[in-house]
Amino acid sequence: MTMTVHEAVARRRTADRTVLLEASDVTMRFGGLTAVNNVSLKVHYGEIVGLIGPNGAGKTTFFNCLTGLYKPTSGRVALEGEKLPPKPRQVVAAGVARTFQNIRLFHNMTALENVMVGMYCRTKANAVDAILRLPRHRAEERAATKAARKWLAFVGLTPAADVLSRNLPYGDQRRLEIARALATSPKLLLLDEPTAGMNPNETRQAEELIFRIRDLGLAILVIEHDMRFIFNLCDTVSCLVQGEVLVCGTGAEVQSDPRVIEAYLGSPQLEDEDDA
Amino acid sequence: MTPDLFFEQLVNGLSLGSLYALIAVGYTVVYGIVQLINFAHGEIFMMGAFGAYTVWLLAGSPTELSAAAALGLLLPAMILGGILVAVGTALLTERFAYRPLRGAPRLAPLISAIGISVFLQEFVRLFYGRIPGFPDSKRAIPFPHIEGISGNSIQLGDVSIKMTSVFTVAALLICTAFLWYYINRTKTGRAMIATSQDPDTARLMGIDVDRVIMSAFAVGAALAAVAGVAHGMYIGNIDFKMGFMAGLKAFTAAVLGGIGNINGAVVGGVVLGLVEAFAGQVGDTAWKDVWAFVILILVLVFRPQGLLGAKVVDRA
Amino acid sequence: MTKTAKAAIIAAVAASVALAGCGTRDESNSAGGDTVEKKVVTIGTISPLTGDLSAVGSGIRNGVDLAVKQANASDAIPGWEIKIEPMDDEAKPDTGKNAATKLAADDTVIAVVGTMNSSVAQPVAPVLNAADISMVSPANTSPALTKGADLNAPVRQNKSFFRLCASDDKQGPFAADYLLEQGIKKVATIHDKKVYGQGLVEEFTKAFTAGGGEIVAAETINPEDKDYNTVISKVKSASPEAIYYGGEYPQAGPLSQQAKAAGLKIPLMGGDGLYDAAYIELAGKDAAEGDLTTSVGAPVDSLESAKAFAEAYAAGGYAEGIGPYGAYSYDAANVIISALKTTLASATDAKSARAATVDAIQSFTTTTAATGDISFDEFGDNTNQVMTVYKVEGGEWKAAYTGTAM
Amino acid sequence: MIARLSAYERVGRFAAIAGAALVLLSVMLPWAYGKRALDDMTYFFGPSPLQLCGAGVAAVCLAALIAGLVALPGRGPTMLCWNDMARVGGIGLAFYVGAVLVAVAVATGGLVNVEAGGWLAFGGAVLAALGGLTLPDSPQATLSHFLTPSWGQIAAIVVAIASALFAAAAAVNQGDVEDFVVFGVWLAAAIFLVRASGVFAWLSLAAAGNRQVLVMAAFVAAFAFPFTQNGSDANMSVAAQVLTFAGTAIGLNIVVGLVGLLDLGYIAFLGAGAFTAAVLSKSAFATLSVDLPFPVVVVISGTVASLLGLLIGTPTLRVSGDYLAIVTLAFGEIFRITMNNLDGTDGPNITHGSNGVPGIPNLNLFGFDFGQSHEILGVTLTRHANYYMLLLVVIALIIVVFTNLNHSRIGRGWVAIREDEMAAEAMGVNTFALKLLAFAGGAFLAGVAGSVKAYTDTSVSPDQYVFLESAFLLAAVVLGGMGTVMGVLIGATILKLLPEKLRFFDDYRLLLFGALMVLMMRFRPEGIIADERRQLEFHDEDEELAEDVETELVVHQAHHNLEGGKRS
Repeated sequence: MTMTVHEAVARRRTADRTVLLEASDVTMRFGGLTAVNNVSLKVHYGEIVGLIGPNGAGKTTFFNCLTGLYKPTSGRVALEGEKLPPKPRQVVAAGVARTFQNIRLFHNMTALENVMVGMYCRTKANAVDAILRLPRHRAEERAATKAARKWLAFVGLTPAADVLSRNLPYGDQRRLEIARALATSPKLLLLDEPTAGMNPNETRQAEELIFRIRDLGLAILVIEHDMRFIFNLCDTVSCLVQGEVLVCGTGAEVQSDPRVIEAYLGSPQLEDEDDA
Repeated sequence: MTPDLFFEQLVNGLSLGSLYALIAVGYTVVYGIVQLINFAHGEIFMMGAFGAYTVWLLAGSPTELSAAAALGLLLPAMILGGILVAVGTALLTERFAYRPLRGAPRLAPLISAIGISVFLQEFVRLFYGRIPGFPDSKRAIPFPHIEGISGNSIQLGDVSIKMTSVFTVAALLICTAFLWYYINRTKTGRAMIATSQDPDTARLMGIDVDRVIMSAFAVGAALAAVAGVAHGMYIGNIDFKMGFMAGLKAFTAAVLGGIGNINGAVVGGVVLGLVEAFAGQVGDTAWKDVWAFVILILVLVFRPQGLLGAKVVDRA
Repeated sequence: MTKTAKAAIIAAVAASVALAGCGTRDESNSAGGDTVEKKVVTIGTISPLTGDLSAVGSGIRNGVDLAVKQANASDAIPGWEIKIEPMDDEAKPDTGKNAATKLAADDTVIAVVGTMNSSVAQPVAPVLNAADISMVSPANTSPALTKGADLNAPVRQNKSFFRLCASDDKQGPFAADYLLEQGIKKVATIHDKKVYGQGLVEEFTKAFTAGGGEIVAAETINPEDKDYNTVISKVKSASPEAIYYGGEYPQAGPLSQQAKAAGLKIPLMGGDGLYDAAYIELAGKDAAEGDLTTSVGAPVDSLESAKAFAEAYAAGGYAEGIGPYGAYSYDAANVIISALKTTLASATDAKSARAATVDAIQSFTTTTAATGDISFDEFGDNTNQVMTVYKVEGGEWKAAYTGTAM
Repeated sequence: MIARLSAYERVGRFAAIAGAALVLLSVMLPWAYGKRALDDMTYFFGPSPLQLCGAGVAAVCLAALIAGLVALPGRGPTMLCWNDMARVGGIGLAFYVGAVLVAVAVATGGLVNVEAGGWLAFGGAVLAALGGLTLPDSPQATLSHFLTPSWGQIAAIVVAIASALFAAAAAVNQGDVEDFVVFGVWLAAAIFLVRASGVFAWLSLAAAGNRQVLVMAAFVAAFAFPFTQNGSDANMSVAAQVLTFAGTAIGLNIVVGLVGLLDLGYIAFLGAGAFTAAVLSKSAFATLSVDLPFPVVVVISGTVASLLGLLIGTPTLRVSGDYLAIVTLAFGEIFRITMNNLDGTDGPNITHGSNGVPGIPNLNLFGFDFGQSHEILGVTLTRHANYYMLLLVVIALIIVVFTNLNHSRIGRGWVAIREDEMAAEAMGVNTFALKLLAFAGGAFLAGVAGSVKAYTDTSVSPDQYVFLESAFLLAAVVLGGMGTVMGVLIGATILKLLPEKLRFFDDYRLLLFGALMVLMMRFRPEGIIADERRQLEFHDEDEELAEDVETELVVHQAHHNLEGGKRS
């Protein structure tokens, strides 16, 4: 756990502009509907990339393509140059973790347990170890508990460790989801609307948290509607409209692009399909 | 296999399949709307058969009716009585066992359904025969002889087709036609379709979802009752546990055709009946039921949406 | 919470007031000592009293009950009162074994009548044997129960196990001979894959083919199924002259009905599991006409004892019918009671007489039982080889032929 | 209601004191006319055991009433909830004496046979109950605040377990239905009384702090149980069946309780184990008779069952949960039909078809013949007692497997799957492998139980493994509490013991069973002993409960850490 973080930090210093994730020509069709059309995107080490677009633009669908929840109709997604495996859990193991737009915590588990589930793919103890309480199980349990507490501390939830996640306030649930994702030791973190439903104060805290995560050496890809948030935060921003990349550039470039403004203000009402 | 034998087994398969299909519709309609496997539906079928039998008893156990009177008065009355009992039972179970569990984990209504299934069987076994003048319900009860159908057959060359088979298949055809009309041409039917596609939106659009669910249970139960009467005449007897195996097979049929899809249930039922008949003819009859279940498992693995493919969306 | 508690208390009070109104004084411990306290000996029964075979199982209990009542009324064993302890086995081996263990633990129990299913008898018999309790079976037909796994090298399995009904290796061949004698050479067999039915058909097949007949179709049904048309069509295409069915009447009746409806108008023959009025009811009078069954002993109406039993049973006011095994059960109880007459005469308690009773039953013989002669061979099987073929005539079982099995 | 009556609290309290005293007095008088009723309550100054039971409750009730008098709020000891004790005790007493009177009436043919003593007791009990209802609620018992020395906690646990053993032995030994029911009512009254006192809360804290002691004590008690039976094979036979059933149900609990998959054909795995052991045994009917040591047979049986689990699980665990229920049901049927068909005519002869494999010889381990009675410490241990001991070892292993898996990364993965399968997968949990592990692991445990069952029963036949048995297993899990060991043990005991003891409602057993399943799902879906998380899932909207559960979890967690600290 700590190893990966240090490694990543070191890598960020030496090879700053190396590509971590590369999606090329990703297309996703549902029957006759093309939700994502030829989207290409690059995320570099230590970079925060924003993904914006009106409702129904295909942002979440694109996320699902990246994390293995959907199998893209065509196109290629590669992490550190290697093609991402097809199943969500393999994607997690390869180093891509995510949060959900509509929070999907394990509600009847405590915050600590939630984070420990995130640790699942980084632990190895099998059924025999667990049944016989062999050293491997014990060592892993101890290490996992410690690491989980560390991540809770990182997102500022130490006092809530033994609180059932369903009892946490909304903002804390969002942060817990991030802690859970971080516990999988990712290289890239995908955040799906991390500030949805938050008040300005909470949003500021979230912003600060994301910077701290970046400082750990992780790259972050974030979907957001809050423009101020995204332009404060992101190194580069892509704007997705009707499944296609409209603009890609720095915050300032995207912000001033007339097509983006038109897409947001002038676009007809499209169905919200972000809750796949 | 001689052509005659083939034809005879075809008729056997179609008759049995029609019974399955009539019951399967109940599983499919309810599942389509509330995503609940109404495990007790087999017992609704049984209640329907007993309801019809009760009408015959209350009519004074007539045995010497003319064919016209039997077909024109007795049989419709029996079917109506069966439907009344079956629909009543189904609505009661829905109201008191399933409705309070809406929104509970899916395990809860399923376990509840098993409980209802056992309860209804035992209820009939223990108490039906205690009513003065009613036969002992702990064992099979011979179903009344309906003049004009029972015991008659049509001769086609060397092959004789029992009128009870004809009745069973005809019952399926008529019921399917009615059902089609009900679902596609009535307001309640359209509300059912809407609810099955998106219950929350349906509710917002002013559809009384409770009522729609009740209609689904009622429609399924009515068809099961018709199946109960057909079963009584085709098989010759009814008993308290007739619903268990029939229910299981009918569920298999519903899955086979694509659960949630009404046409699928009909097709699945007929296919399953034919499979059983020909598996029994070609192979060892001892393994007949195994084939039916193996097919169920194969379908689930390779084509979980069933033969006619209702889309099973994981709403998670 | 407290409201419910109060309501419950009020209800309890009300109920007790209501109950107090009726009832009779218990006289059993009246101060006077004018009657000598009788010693108690118990005969247990193990049969299905619940579940779908309860109709038949209750007949077994009632047969024993009748015999015990008669014995007590005539003071058959001076100084002893016979009690009956009916146990339910739900037709399940587990429950049957529990019942047996329970009976074995009761020191007053000396013998048991049961079980109905051979699969239940298999675990029950060793338990009773270990406790020296005699078990006289009215209904178990599996040859393995007395002779073990290999019929060619028979070994007695349990010293205390006796049976009155004919085992499959007697009934099957008797039926085969009868059919051959009637000139029937082509038979289709069907059975329900249960111990009784399958055993019967196997023994029938051996004898029938040995006698020059041909089995043109051998099929099975699933007793859970209701629709036998597939099997019937299949059998029909082999054009047999008769069907031999191994199984019990709940399936046999509908099978006969469906066969006749499908145009297969040939007689259906079976073992004593069919010998019940309910068979005719289920098949329908017309369909059942001409169907056959075998049963041990001379026909009921030819034996005075059998007639007397039937009358006594009818007068006994039992809710359930006599069933196929009621008469055997009655006889089984009487065999036990006869043995007890000698073994209990000198005994101080029932438990000490258990072993002697086993021996007494082994050497017991009678010619006046409800089912005719009874005596036991070295395996515990009834040596009475008289069997009767019954035929449905005019909606009733009528004796068609009586003979001695090989 | 109570609040209004509280003005008359003193009157009520003294009435209750008088009532309880009346009950105490009445046991010196005969309660029944006729020796046949219950355990002979016909003597003057010679109370029968059941009368003494009543007197015991009355005495505690009286003590609580008097203690409550001197311990009014604000002054005096408030260690226990005196008023609650008195109230619950009085109501319990009324129910108990009422049950005794009804039982007397049933046994002797009418309430005329109740003697003055009985009526006096009933009057006293009702007075005590009514008086008790006027008392105000007690303040929280302060017992939990006392730091008891650890030897005190351990002693308390031992006493509690010993009483449980004594109660179980006494209940099993009640021969007649009336005795059993009356004793059951008394037991319920006693348990409620103790619960009202607040001792349970303290005891559960003590138990959480001394889990090893608790577990050890429970197993010692379980091993001691046959010694209370003094050679009665019948009770031990039932006890052995309860254990087999419970062991299988715990295996099912992994699948249903932990992972949330509904398996309706689970009995097939028990059957697979039993058939494997039977076919390999030295029975004359065994088809593959080989001379293997028993532990090897056990492992083979478990393996065969788990292979079947893999066979059925691999294709079907990918489909949604509802389908799984039906597929497993179908699989159960396939198993039964197949066992019937492997008889030499419709398939190879392996199982002798419906005859099954009878005559399985008794086990002989290290020279210990399981078929014989043995004299140990002056008590005869019968054949079934021997198998009971063996089954205890097996069930201990099953419980260890269950709890250790539950408290591991695998257990967390299972809970995560149950909570939100898609999220679990997206967090890197290998959901399919974990579901398969649960399925095959549960099957393995059932197979192990089955192999011992084959030897205990001496015969194995297909008709023992029907759907209804699967339903009963499921009922044991649901009734007891999904996801818990204790609950399933209780559920299995209730489902197996009650029918054996209450033969008179035999015919209504299934009817009640069906109704019970429906009512449980409606009113207490989490079962008698609730797993904290499960309880929440079934009561999604209950926020107060959520807080409570959390507190409990914190206590457990604290204890876990403590334990971990000690170990490391």
